[in-house]
Amino acid sequence: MAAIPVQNYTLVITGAPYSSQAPQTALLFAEAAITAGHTVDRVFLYGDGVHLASALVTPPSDESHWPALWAKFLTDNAIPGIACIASALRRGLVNESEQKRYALPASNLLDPFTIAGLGEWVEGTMTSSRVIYFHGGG
Amino acid sequence: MAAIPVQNYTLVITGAPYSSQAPQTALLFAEAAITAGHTVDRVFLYGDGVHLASALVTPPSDESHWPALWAKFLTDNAIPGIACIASALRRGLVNESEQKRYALPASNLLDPFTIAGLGEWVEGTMTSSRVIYFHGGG
Amino acid sequence: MSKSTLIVIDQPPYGAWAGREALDMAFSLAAFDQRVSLLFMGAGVNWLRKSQETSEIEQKSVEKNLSAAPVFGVEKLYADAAACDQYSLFPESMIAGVVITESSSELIRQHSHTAFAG
Amino acid sequence: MSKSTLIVIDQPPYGAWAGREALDMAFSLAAFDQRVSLLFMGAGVNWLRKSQETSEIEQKSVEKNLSAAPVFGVEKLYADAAACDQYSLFPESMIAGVVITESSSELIRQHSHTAFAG
Amino acid sequence: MTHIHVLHILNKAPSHPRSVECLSALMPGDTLLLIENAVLAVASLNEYRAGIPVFALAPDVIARGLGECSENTTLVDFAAMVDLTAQAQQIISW
Amino acid sequence: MTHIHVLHILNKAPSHPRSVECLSALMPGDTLLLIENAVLAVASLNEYRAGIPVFALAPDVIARGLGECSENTTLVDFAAMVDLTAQAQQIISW
Repeated sequence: MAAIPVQNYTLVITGAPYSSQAPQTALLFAEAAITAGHTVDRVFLYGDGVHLASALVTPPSDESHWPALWAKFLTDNAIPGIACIASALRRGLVNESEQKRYALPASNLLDPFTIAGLGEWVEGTMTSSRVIYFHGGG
Repeated sequence: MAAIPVQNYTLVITGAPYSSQAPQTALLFAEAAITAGHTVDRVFLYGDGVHLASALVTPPSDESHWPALWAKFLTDNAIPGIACIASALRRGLVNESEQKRYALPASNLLDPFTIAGLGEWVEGTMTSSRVIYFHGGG
Repeated sequence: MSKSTLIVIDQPPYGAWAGREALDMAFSLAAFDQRVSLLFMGAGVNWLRKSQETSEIEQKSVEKNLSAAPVFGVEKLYADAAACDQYSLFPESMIAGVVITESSSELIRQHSHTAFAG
Repeated sequence: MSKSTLIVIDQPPYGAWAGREALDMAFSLAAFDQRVSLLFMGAGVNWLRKSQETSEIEQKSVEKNLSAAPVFGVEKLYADAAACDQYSLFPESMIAGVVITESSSELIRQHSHTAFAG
Repeated sequence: MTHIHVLHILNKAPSHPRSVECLSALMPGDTLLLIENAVLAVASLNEYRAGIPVFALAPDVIARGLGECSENTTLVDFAAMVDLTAQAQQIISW
Repeated sequence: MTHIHVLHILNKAPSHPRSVECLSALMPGDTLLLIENAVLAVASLNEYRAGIPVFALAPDVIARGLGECSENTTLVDFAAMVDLTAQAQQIISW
């Protein structure tokens, strides 16, 4: 069997947790990729996927806490998790700087996620060897 | 032409703003219902529909602000707008009391929306003469 | 027609949450002593398959929730016959207590109120 | 195969936001001088119809956004031929500059990277 | 207005599985109201069951550039949509 | 492992329009990987284009009670899914 080339992945998640299976499939995929010796360049949250970066998600105690599980994985592996700013603002996900800029009553971005523009996704497509999308199932 | 019987509507919104058209169709419907002399008993947000009650939604300035438009309509017409608590907690929508109970860093519920259980929907089905659902379009 | 609700689930389990939340609607009606039944149609009939083992996708099995439906007062679980054929879902591969219906359209008319999973 | 991206929109306009956000992806690639084209297939071809008047649904017209695509550096707008037939979308009812493709499958293969609207 | 037994409100595009389910559930005495993405049916090659009145929400039709294609469909505004829901005995939101 | 030209990752149920689009886009040399709701294809009455290897993600198959029905489909775990994506020249997430 031929050796499997080592890849550097950009993962894009467009489905929300507790609406779609996308964040959970993406996490199990990302863990398997790291275990196999590949690297994950970045995880980009787009569209409804930005809800994964909410600090206020509170599932029932017998359901998986996907934002917390993702936050731990990103921290443990020093992988940037970036929510698209345009998607995030439309859907009510903001950090402290957006809170100030738009005079909002609170911020709700979960650490270590950050908020940035689509340029982060473009850069991912240019620098990584594989881009995989995890969409909502519909 | 026969006279149209006056109805008391419960509206249920299950599609999120900026993901589906459900909140905007529901608002234009609700305004037309009030104009025609009907009443709206309550508006119940369920599933992804709870995102309509977020105080942090910040659309671009040239796009309609559906949470703000809905909040104004509810206030002007003294109609209760209720987000389902189970849907809301899973999706990161919480009021101050849930913030305290779960030791969360912030709350993000937009006034005059409230958070309550599915019993509010059940009561709507029992007391109103018409229940209309506004789902995501898929 | 006495007041009764039909909750319709036409989306498969696990890929989305709308079905779970529709099930909660049915349980909630039953908890308030309202008449309610469930109809599974389209890809939604896959909720009814036996032997769902969900630990590897880290979700709760919907099979357990569904088997509790009669206990909580949900009157009937219906499955659309054509959809069962489409997904090779035969009586022996189905959880207990499901009623197969040849006409979902008639069933909807027999209930005063119908709500689809979002 | 030189690096190039095909953004695919197969959902109709206005009922969902995924298509708008896919368009933003195309504009963003173009802004960074990356090669990008758009493919409309399935119900997504309805993005391409002329005379969209959206003031009564209080959304911005996607027609205007799309007609700006060449200006922003998006290389081509493709429409799937079979989908245009399905939705009675004829050349005279379509915005200018759209290339009809008989094989969306071949088109996907001609691009090194494909991204669907979510 | 005529008596409406069941009013079916459909908001899904013709290719969506629930649209297919809705069209096959229509029976004589029913009325179909197309809103949002479902108004694309006026441009697509669907056949309706004969004798079912079909309405389409005008703001959605016009937004999609379909004002000229709606031959067998009556366009209604939100006020008329409200009237339809007030008159129907039963309403199903697909 | 054999060479993979295009790996198609499908996560939509068989009745979803994008599933139909995906299946009709398959060509010789391609590989199909079914995940999430798409694994229901192993129970439904679909026909695949001959000569296309079809894989299905085992955790999704087992969750849906379909472990016994997957005759023409090879079950893979997440590690094997990663291998498929690492070996494919081009990947399309439908």
